[in-house]
Amino acid sequence: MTMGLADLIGATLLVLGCAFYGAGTVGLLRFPDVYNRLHALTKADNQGLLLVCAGLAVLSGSWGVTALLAVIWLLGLTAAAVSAHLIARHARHGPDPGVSAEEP
Amino acid sequence: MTEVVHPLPIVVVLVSLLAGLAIAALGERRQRLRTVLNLTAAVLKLGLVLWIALLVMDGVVPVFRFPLVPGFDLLLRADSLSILFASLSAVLWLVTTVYAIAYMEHYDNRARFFGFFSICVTATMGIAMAGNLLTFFVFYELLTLATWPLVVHTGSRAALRAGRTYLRFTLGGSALFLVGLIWLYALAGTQDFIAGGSLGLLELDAHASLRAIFVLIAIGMGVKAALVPLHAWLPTAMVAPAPVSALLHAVAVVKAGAFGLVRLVADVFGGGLTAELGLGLALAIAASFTIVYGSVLALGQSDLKRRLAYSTVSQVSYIALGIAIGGPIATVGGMVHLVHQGVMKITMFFCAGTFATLLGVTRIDELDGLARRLPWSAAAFSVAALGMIGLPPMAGFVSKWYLGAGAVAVGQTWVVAVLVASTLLNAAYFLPLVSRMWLRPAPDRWPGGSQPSAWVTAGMVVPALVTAGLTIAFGVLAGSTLSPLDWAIAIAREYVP
Amino acid sequence: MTTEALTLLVFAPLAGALVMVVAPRRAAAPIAVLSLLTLPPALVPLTRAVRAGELVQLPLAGFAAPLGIVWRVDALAVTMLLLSVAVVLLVSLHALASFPPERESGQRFWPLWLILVSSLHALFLSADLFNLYVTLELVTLAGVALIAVRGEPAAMRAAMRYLLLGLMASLFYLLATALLYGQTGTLDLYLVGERLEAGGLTAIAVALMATGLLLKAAIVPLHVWLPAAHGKAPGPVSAVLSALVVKAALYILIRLWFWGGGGQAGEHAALLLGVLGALAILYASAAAIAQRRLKMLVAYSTLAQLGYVMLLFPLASAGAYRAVVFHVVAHGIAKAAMFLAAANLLRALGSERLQRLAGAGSRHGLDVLAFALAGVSIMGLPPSGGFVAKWLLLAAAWQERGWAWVVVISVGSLLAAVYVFRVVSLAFAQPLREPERAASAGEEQGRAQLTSVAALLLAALAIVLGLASAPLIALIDQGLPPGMLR
Amino acid sequence: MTIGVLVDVLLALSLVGLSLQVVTGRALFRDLVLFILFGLLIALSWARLGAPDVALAEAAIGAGLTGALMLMAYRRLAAGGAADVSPARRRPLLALPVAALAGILVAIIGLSAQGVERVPDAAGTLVLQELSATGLGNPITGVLLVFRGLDTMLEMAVLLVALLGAWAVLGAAHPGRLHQVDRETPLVSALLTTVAPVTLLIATHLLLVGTDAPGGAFQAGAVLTGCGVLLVLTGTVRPRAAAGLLTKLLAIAGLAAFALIGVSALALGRAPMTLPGMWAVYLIETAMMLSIALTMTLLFARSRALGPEQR
Amino acid sequence: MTSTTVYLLAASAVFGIGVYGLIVADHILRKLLALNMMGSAVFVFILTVAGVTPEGPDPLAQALVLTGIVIAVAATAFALALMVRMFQETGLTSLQGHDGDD
Repeated sequence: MTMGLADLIGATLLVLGCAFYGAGTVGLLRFPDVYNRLHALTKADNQGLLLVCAGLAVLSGSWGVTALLAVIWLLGLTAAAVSAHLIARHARHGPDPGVSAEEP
Repeated sequence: MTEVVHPLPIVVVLVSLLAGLAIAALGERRQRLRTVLNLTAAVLKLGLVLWIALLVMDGVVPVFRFPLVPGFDLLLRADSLSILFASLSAVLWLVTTVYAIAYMEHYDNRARFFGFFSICVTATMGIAMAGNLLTFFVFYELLTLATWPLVVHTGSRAALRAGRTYLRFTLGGSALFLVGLIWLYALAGTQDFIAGGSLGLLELDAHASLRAIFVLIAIGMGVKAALVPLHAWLPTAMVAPAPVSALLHAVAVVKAGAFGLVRLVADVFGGGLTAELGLGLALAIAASFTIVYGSVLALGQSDLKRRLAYSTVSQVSYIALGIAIGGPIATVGGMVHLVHQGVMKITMFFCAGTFATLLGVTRIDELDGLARRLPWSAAAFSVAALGMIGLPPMAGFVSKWYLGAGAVAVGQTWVVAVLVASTLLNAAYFLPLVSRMWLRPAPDRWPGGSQPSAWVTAGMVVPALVTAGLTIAFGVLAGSTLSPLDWAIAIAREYVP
Repeated sequence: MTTEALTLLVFAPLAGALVMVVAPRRAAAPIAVLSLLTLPPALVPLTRAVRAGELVQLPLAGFAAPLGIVWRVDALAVTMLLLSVAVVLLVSLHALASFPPERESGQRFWPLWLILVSSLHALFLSADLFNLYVTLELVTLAGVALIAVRGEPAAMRAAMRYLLLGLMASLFYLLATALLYGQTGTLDLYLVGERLEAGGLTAIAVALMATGLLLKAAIVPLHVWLPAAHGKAPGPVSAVLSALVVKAALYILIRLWFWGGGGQAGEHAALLLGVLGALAILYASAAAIAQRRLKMLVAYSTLAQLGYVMLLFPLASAGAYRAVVFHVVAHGIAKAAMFLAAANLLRALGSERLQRLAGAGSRHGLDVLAFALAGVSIMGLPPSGGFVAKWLLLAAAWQERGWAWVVVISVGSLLAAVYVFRVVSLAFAQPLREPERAASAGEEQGRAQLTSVAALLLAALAIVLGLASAPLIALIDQGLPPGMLR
Repeated sequence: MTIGVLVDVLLALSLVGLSLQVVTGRALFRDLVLFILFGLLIALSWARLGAPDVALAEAAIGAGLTGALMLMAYRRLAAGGAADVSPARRRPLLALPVAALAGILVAIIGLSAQGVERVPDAAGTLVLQELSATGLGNPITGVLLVFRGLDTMLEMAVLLVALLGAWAVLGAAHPGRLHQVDRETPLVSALLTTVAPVTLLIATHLLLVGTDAPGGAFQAGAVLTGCGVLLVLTGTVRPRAAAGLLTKLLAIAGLAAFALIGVSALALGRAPMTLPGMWAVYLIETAMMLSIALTMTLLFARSRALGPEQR
Repeated sequence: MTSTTVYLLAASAVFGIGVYGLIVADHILRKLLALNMMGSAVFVFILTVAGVTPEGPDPLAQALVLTGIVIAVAATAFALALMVRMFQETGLTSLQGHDGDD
């Protein structure tokens, strides 16, 4: 099981990333209300995503893949941020104002 | 008898079919045009049939073949036997058309009536000229389809019930007929009619299946020939207008069944094979039973048309009896009765229709003194009634005579007893009618009836007189050439050399 | 020449549909008529080639069987195409009146209708298992859309049930296709037939595919969706559904069974299919008699008539094959006529309850006549196409000593007579005294006339088929399944 | 039992567990979410089975698109007051044995099918050998566009029929204002400005790379639909009552392009459905991508057409 | 116990569960869920049964699955549109209403 230095770093990064995902999930299950859960999810999972992308980038060893992974990370961030924000607004202000049910 | 491929048979069949379709398409309004079309078609058909008769007389058999199903062609073959039935149908169709135009004056849906009326005759022509059992079956079913609308024409509840019973019997019979046909086809392959029986040539040993086939097909024919257990539809179909019961029960339906039996025995199985299988005797017994049973039931009827219906049930079985006994003389008797009974029975139905329309007379006890009011119709009715009983000058006597002589010649003496018994029964249920009409005083007021114009009355009385005249002519001029008897003898000579 | 004909058959209606979606409304009617009128000339070279005994093959995109999809036209395919073109043209005549192309209802109806026609032709031409799946799926989806095209609640519920069961059936079919591909390495029906050996796996694959196809063809235990779907659909749609779409599934089953090696599933499987057919004939005919609504009665009649096709499997003789294919054609034409006539009567009388039919004979003579003539063929009485089919089937059953089948066929046609005459006798009965609806405006009158003429033409064709049966039988005999001697 | 197989077993078990949850669930919305999760896991299993193309398609279409459509349909039902009744157990007795039978049957078939050794000249291997003739690198795109072009064309016809059917069933009901996401926050417009162009970029990338590597018209179309759904949900585009010419042209673009090129092959004397060159492949792929995207977006928005938001 | 067998067994189980769901579910949306899951199961089945070529799973099978997925989503989309309209017209989301006698 000879593991080069890069493989070693990559593997540790992956494991760390998964640990953060684990933490996020535990937070989701344990926290009492919506806001805490959102908090846990966005924070932990995004951090986990970063570590996993970094690990993969190291393992792949090619700049092309790293660039792609960076794009994936950015998109992941935006998606997580916006959806968390909208869920929070929804939780605070109730159903979306100004939206009428579709007339049959 | 040289067979010649000739378009004439199909033309004869198509004439009335096209006329029927044209009449139906004309719709209710153009009444005059419809009458013209009706009559020209009837006259044209009579001319064509006579033309074929001439051809057949000098030995030419026009044939029209048409591939229908692999291994079985639609074959129209006008041999002498088919001319006998075709000429009867053509003549009586013309007469009935005249009668119907007058009779149907106040009925509605006449376009539809006359449309199916012509298609009905098309089917009869097809049956007459069918060259093999499949063609016979095709037109036989077309006859059912064409006559059903006529039976339910009025659309009343009783008419529909009559239609339903009619269908139950005919379609049931046709299912058995088809199975028998398939079995015969599987056993003996394609079978065109051959005088003297096509099966005889094949020396088939499967007697059991041959018997079963005969029974199946005979049931199919028997339904329309009103053999006893299968006759129940006939009396109920009396609900139909008079021309329908006249055409159906004198010419088209009932005769088709009887004609089918003749074809089955004479042209498919052949006299010899039928006797050998013991089927001839069985059919004879069934026919005799029908003759007697029909007459007994006729006695009990109080309604005039129902009595005539039961009389038809018994009379038609004479034809079956003639062919079942076998032997030349009896065959002649059977075949000639086909024509004679047609002419006589149609006269009686015409008169019954006239009595009902003009005077509202439908029951037998209302017939008293009718002769004073409608002398001509009463006379025609009486002539036909006496003919049915079998008194000498009329045609009835000729056919009964030949039947009796044929039975004696073949040694089936018990048949003579049946004939005598039936004659007595005929007298028992017909003579009171005649005596009521002529001898009893007329009631002061007739039960009803409308006072139609002179034309309409003439249109109803004259056809009855014509057919009554024929009844006498066929009896008196039996010996001359061109009479039905002479024609029947010529046919018999072909079948039993 | 045949390549252009094949392309025209599938792509002309498809092009018509596409152009009609984008074209302005005024141009809709000419496009529809034009794209349909190209179909008959396309069939002429194909029929001539097949009659000359030649097997027309067209590897699409130039790639031969195991790799690409091959269009193959033998006698069976040409017969189905002839039936399809005949029924589609005449039913389209009715559709021109009931769904005028320039109106909103026509705009919705016609593109779907033309795609349905195109996909049916693609189905009859194809001999590739997965391509058959795609075409069958397209036919089903177009059919469902057409059932619900008028948006009536009952029709939509029937369409939904048909869609759900259709999708499930396709999945069973796909499972079987996967298995056959796994075993034989090819999707081409003929190659599968050659490479497939009898075995447990083959039997199961055939069973799965048969289940899917029987569900799509609504053979009795799996027929739940058909009566409502065909009964509630608009006139022309139910006509094509009963005449062609339901037959497409059975066509594939016959192809699989006789060409694709399905027959190796064994005698018992064939017998089971036959018994299902007999069950269909008896049960559905009885159910049809009990119906109180006209179009439901006709729909159940379809179920019954499909049963006859299933008798081919236990009999499996040249005679039985000829009889069943002829029956498919005869029933297709007669049933289309019957549904059109029923639709006309329904529109004219305002309600499809049978009692309202009383006395319809006098006022709606044409439609009653069309219904009656079609009924004659459904009952199998001469001189109709139905009779010739019944004769051939009885003769074949007798040849194979299948006494039970003979009884079933006879009883089936008697039951058919009961429900046909039940309707026709109502039309002859005296009308119930209730006000006749005001005669509609001239233009509507013209349309109503056209619909009745369309129904009558189809009915007349069913009768003529009975007389002119010889050429069609000769054509069918040209392409008997392999290993089935004359 | 290598790690890989262990992962597969875990994945397979979760698949079965999830589908059980979906079928026996009480609340419909919860089952919908689980179904989307099931779709994602299926995409994962495709990846594990070594079929990247299918994994992409499953993720984009199977899980994403179907999930979105179902959620929107659920929303329309809920808006209409459909009671979120738990599934009434009508015929559990009959269904259980049938389901068990179906499952076991399929398992037996599958396992026994494994036993059958692969036929040497199976069509699949032929595809690889003949691939060079098509000038395409990705065998799957080769099969879809060249070897079995008819399937793909008819598949586009299925899509068109779905759209036409939905339009027919849409009826005259005026498409009301859609359920839109709350627009007050700047974040949504920020999302729009970043994500919309990126999806366009990714879609074109997938389309072009499809000829030689995993990707292709379907995956690109699905990603584009994602962008369409985003525009619909944020209200940037509003449903229109009548479909304009452009909408109709785009709706039939995929099918029309393939059919036209397929038939024009006849003029060149070749068999129909022969693609004359690489330009034809790209033209058809783009047309199909646009058709899929527009059709799916219209089906999602349940309207005849979509137009820019009028102030 | 190669990985394809694992997925094959999972697919079979999901197929069975799908059939159960389709029959038992009353709500049309639930039936569609079950149908889609059955579809995915069948697609997995197609790929696993089709066997493997040196360069990975059989490309033809993958193409079939791709086509199948797109058809499944088209059919589902249309079914959803039909369901919503049916709901708007009749307020029903199930097929159980007795048809034919209304």
